[in-house]
Amino acid sequence: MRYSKDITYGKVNTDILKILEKPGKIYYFLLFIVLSVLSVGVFAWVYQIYSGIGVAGITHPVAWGIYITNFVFWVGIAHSGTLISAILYLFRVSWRNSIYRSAEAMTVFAIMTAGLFPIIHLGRSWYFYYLVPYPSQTMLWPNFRSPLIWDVFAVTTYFIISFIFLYMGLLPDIAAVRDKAKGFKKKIYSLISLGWSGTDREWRHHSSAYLFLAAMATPLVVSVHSVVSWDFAMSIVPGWHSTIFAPYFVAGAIHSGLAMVLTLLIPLRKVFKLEEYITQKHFENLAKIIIFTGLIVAYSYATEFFIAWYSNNIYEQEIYKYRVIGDYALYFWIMVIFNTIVPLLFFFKKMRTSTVSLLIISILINIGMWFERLVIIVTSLAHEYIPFSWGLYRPTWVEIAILAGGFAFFALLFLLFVKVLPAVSISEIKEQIEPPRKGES
Amino acid sequence: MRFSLSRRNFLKMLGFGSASTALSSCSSEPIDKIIPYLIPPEEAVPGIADWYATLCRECPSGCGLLAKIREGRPIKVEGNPHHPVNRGGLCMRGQASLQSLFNPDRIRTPMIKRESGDFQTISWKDAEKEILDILKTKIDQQKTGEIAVITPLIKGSLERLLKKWMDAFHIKNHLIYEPISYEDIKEANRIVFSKAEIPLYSIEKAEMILSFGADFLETWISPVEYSKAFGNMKRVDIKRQLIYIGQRMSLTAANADEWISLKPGTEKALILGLIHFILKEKLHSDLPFLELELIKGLVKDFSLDRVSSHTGVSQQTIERIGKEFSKANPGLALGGGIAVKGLYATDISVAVNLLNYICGNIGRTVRFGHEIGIGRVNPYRDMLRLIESIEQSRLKVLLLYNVNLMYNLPDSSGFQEAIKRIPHVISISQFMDDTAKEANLIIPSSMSFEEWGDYMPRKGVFGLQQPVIKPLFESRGFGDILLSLVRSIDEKQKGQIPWNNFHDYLKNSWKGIHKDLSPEIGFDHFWEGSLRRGGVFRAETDKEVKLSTKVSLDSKIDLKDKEDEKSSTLLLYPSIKYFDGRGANKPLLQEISDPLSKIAWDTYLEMNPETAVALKVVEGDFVSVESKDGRMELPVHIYEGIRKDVVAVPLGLGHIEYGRYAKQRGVNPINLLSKKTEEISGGVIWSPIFVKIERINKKKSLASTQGGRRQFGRGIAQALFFSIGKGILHLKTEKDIKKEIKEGKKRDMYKPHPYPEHKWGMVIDLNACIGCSACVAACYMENNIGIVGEREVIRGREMEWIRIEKYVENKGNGLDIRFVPMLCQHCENAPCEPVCPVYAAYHNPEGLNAQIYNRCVGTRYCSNNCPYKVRRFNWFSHSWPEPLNWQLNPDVTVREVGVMEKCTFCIQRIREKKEVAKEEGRRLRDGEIIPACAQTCPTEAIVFGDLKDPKSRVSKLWNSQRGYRVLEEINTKPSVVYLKKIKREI
Amino acid sequence: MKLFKKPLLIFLSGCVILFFGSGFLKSPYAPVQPIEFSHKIHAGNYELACLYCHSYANRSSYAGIPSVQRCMGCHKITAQNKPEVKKIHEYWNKKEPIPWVRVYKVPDFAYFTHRRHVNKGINCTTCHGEVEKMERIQKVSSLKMGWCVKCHKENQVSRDCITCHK
Amino acid sequence: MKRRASGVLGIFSHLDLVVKTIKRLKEEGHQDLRVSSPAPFHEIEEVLESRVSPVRFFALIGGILGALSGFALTIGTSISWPLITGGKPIISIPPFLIIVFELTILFGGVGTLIGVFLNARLPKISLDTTYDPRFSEDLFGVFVSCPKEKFHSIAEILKSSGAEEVRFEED
Repeated sequence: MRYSKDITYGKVNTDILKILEKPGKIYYFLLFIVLSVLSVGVFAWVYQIYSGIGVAGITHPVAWGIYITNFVFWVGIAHSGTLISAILYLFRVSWRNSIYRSAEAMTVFAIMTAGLFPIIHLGRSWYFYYLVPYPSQTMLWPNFRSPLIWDVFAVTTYFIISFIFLYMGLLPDIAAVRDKAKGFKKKIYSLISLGWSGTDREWRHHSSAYLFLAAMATPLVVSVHSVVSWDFAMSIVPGWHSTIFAPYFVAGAIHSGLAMVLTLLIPLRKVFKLEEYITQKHFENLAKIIIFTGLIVAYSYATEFFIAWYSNNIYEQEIYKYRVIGDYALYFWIMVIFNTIVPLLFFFKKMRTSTVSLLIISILINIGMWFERLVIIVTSLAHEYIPFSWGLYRPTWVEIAILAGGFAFFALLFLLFVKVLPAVSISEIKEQIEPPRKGES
Repeated sequence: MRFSLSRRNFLKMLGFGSASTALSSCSSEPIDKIIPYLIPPEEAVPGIADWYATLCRECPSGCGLLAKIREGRPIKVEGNPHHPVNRGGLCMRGQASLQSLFNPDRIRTPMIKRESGDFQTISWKDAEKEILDILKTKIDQQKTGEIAVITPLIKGSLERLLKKWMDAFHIKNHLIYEPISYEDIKEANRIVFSKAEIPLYSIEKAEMILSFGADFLETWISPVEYSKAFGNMKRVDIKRQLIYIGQRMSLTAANADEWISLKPGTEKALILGLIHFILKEKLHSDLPFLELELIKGLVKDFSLDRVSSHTGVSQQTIERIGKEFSKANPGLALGGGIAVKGLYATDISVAVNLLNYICGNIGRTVRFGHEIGIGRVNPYRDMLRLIESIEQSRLKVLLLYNVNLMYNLPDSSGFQEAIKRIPHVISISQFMDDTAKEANLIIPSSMSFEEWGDYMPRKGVFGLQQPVIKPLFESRGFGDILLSLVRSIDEKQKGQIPWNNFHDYLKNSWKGIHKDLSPEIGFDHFWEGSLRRGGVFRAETDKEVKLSTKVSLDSKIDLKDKEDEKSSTLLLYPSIKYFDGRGANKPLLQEISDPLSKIAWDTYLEMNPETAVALKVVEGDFVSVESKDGRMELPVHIYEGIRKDVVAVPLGLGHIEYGRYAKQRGVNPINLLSKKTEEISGGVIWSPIFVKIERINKKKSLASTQGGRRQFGRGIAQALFFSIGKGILHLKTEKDIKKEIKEGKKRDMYKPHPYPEHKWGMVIDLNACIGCSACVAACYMENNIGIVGEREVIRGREMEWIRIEKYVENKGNGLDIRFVPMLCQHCENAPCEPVCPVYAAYHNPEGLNAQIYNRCVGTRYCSNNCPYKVRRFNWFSHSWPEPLNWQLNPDVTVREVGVMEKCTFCIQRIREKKEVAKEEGRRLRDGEIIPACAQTCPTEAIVFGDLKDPKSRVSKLWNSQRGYRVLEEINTKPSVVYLKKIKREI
Repeated sequence: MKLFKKPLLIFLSGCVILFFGSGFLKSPYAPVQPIEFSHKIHAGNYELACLYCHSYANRSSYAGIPSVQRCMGCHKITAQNKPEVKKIHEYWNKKEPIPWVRVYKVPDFAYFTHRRHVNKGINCTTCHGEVEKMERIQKVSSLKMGWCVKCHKENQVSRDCITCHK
Repeated sequence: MKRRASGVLGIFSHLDLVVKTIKRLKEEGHQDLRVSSPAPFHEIEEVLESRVSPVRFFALIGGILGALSGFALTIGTSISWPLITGGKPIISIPPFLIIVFELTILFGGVGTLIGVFLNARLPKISLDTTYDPRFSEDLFGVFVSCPKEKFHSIAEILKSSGAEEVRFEED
């Protein structure tokens, strides 16, 4: 898509580098809130490790709860980042360029947050390294048949690749920052810019590498959430053991991710006055994709119920009955309404174009998607095969605190990011605007 | 710190104390001390278990025990297979008995009460002096009549010694007190057969049992013995039936083929109605004309229609039962359960006797001449007399030995006030219980595991109780206390009682037994033999009895007292967990949930759903229960197995004192009882108690271990039905079995793994399983399973590796309650294994589903993926307050927080036996390895063995016609096969 | 850039040295015992068989520490005047056991039986080193899982986890 | 270790001029050019006639290595201590393929990164003296490395084709 004519190369630099200037009061205020919430979360975790995982509400038979919910949720968030930065890049979707940077950053931070939760969740977190394949004195290795080990590999790979991808894109921009910066800052930036000097050779290899990374990230992103979904699908728990889980989770992930992108971009754009670069058009496009993913998610829900009914498997049927009218019915209805009904509002142009409605709806979708994971995990475990050991799960303050802490951690990373690195790609916007020409010849 | 001192002495003698059971997963060098033997005891090899025969004294039935000793500590008790009472089986309470030995709340030293009311530790010398002073003064004043001794049922040498001792001090009053006694049966036998004793019931022999409120699988007279018999009875012929008549479906009733609920207080009418019917139809065995007329006379106005309308039992039912029972050859009618210990207790027992008599069961299933010990107990009436004499201050000194009168006597009896009036209350007790608290002087008495003794549960059964550990604290055996007291009074007594300690006395008195049992062999030989065997046991011959001509009973149709109609009837019953309350201080018994209510750690009021609706209460709501004599508030438990007009409360909780686990927990329903005794036998009137129930504004969540109450057609607890004509329905044929096996093979995606040496498997016969939960207790004791307490049980975090699942069905005979022992199924295609990221769960070459605790990181994925939900997670590290931790099994590690654990088929036992076999260079024998659960099972419902050995018992049962595997359809291929229960179809 | 190249190098190499060095620097664990008992004298010079004192090794999972009585068996007469032997007499007279300090400890979650190993003919020295040369007993093998497994692997004996894990 | 090179740097502010200049320089036979720009431009690549970047091969090799090591890791470890889980075979390929896939991507990505670094001579400890901060903003730079003698002739070309600035670099 084209930007307004009066944007020149110089203007791009000045506008975007303005973001990195000394932050204002609001920023510090936000930072303070985030840090305090985070510290509560950290305290909760320390307390949990000190007195035993039992201080969390998870119990027999519901041995997985909010922690795993968060893990799945955050991995999901990560996905749309890659979608925008990599997949749309491959499709040469021009409007991606101005928003992909923050989306990709979101990906990296989301993975970092997600990565915490499996460890928090462990009964003996201090032995988490047992899951890492390394030649130990015991001569024993992890069990590669376990979906949890697949997770370890998938998530680490995803993190590393996303990070490389983000960094690749950043290189020229860091150089740009370096060239403006002074003193100590200059030292740091020149260090991390790796001496980028925009020569033809650098550009040539850079853009080809960028293309390949995008090409690799695309199947990766699909695989990662498939693997996450297999944590459930590979088990025999009724309500988990389902073939549609992989596509269903991937769709859900992108659904929530796009919503999160909106939730982040709208304030970003407002605060840093990036209206010229991040335009209504961007948001509208995102909204349109959300409608689509929302419909896929709705379809998956329907399919699940259909299969449960059609399979005539009493265990499956019990689970789905339980979801709709059981102890967790409220969560279920939140999930259905927020994820499938609410996004349909985007069919109305007004809803797509007004930032307020965009923001509200995107937040609702995030909530809905979080509950989706909770419902899937908890309801299935609560009503498994043996009726005698059916049970309930009630979260405790520890879990809530750590949940909040997770969000704080993510927010903190993002806040720091926008002030340290260009949250909008400079060089790639330049690719989109007319380069300066004399025009004679 | 006296305690630590005594512990060190103990270690000094028994060494290797520091075989610490704390899980130390740290690799750094632990600085700990090894304490070697000072003088190594003979034959004791550290690391190798020794077994000593002794006795269980948790209830009056007197089962034989084998105590497993490791490094000088008893770490497990098992039933003594030689002992005729329990024949190797053991109940929940027996399994937990070590927790009374190692109970942290035992009285550790003699104590005296100060003016301020709190106790002060004193030395044994002073304590004895105190007692002697009191006794001597009484002797000098010629007022020994003011002294009374109250003991629980003690038989054999101790009893004889006590007699001698009392003579020495000129003491006359000795009361034997047991809260749950059977004077009505005794009395009835006097009336009917002029033989005042409690007979021996041969349940094995019975083809049909009619139980009138006799819970012989739980607490009635000798539960383990009768459970064993019941199991055998079922095994002999699957179609033998038990019919239970009562207002509440007790555990026994739940195991009956039919539960007949009748109006409260109408049992007598029903029995007499049955007799009437049988006589009318001439179904009775041939009787002399006179006797016939006599009995006819007694039952003349109990015609079918009247009885039926009066009891609320349909005529057909009565007829059917009458016909079948008289046909049964022999049958057996049981009475005298607490449920029928009411105003007419004796009459009911008389009626039961008559019923047995006319059907010719006397001398066949009801056998006299065995003098069951419990018959010796003084009735409640005597206690009331005692209290009276206290009130009239004719009694100044009360010497109590291990009786908790404050708890077991109702407030209405007035004892609680009376005891305060007595100047001298000397309590020789093991625990600081409600009664000891009231004493002026407390003498710590040893546990049965620490003292010599013997016990005769019945004639011909001389159980020998040898100590298996030195007294942990400054306690002494009752016998020793008596002896040392006697020794220190004047010379001439010494001549009569020359023994220095009870051991000598015991040995001496056994010389007598030796003389009349087997004089041919030398005494030492006899003595050692008895020690090894756990006693000497001789089959006593029955005594003939004949109907007394003076048989009589109040033969009007008794209508229940004119109580106002809206009051409902309260039924008390001794809990299978706490018995009469003495179990309450053992954390294990608190933790295991009741087989029927599935509730742990609390008292509750059982109420029929419809009654609950009428009262607008739901599970956990509190109600106030008010009788003429007392009032209490307790939560409601909804139970289908109880009549609309009846509510029930289990005994056992509501102690004021009695240690950290029992103190201030639940309520004590005994205080609702009245002072009135039953006229004829003088027993307690347990029921019916008329109470008003009101909903009060308070609720709690009960510590229930149960989720869903029904199976929802999932075939977890399966049953077959038989009808008298057709035999068993839908029994598998050999062809079906073959077909099953073939299809089973087809279902697999990969080819099965080979099992080179062994393939361990288990078969559980649901027809034998009575849900008594002894296996659960045994498992806890064997495997160091943590006790989590009420709060955590409410959150569903109990750690039981094997649980008794209870399901309610409404098929066939109305209410149908089924039990399934659910433990790790050791699946061949175990879903828990592949999901473990670190190989903590894997399949071993012998078919065990192994769990490596210190490899586990606690992802809990395996638990999610276990369809049987038998994996248990350590949400916290558990603690065993000293000295409870001395019981921990050194062959099983104590699991840390954050670790998954589960049934291992008692791998430590397998390992041990395999090692022995290797050392002896032979193959394992079938039945050599027995897991704790199978070993203790009173009905021998659990069979464990090697499926690779075609001759093993388990292989033979494996493809039974009744066999099925839980959740077969998900093809986990469990190594546990259940045999379907068989119920009478009506 | 140049400036902090050398320090970095030094730092890194330092780490490396510490990391590997620590392995060699670590001396075997040999705690001071309440009595300076010398295996060298007993097992070395007098060539007492291990089983003479550690008498349970072929019968039980524990090898067993000799009782004070066992010590006195000889030392009532022999070498009474030696200071260390005197200590034994003290303990004996006080009727107190000798609080030896543990050197070899298998963690509680692992099951190890001397009986099988000894009766299979594995030399004590295989795991406990040349005790007869030690003045003060010292720990020569780590007793770590890898150490066990190595031997089990070489001798093709069971590597089934629950053979040793309890 | 500055990479000193002698030559002439022309700074431009218009893309088309840069392209024209490069064409001309090439005609004049100056092959050794280095063009700096704020963003990648196909026009420049075309006129420079630079060959396709070899980074793709790094990606490929990385990927292959990843796959191989994936198989090695999963199968190797399973065999080294064979433990049965859930009745599945010791070498159960389907789950292993997931590990293989992830490692393929991982190594491929890392390979790509290495590829860029090696080919684009990154990271540079310090920038060339010919680098101008404005290159990252809106200016273009054409550096012709040549011996001192040719300085003036090239400067001429550059100036005439619209360079706003011309600098000489001597070593």
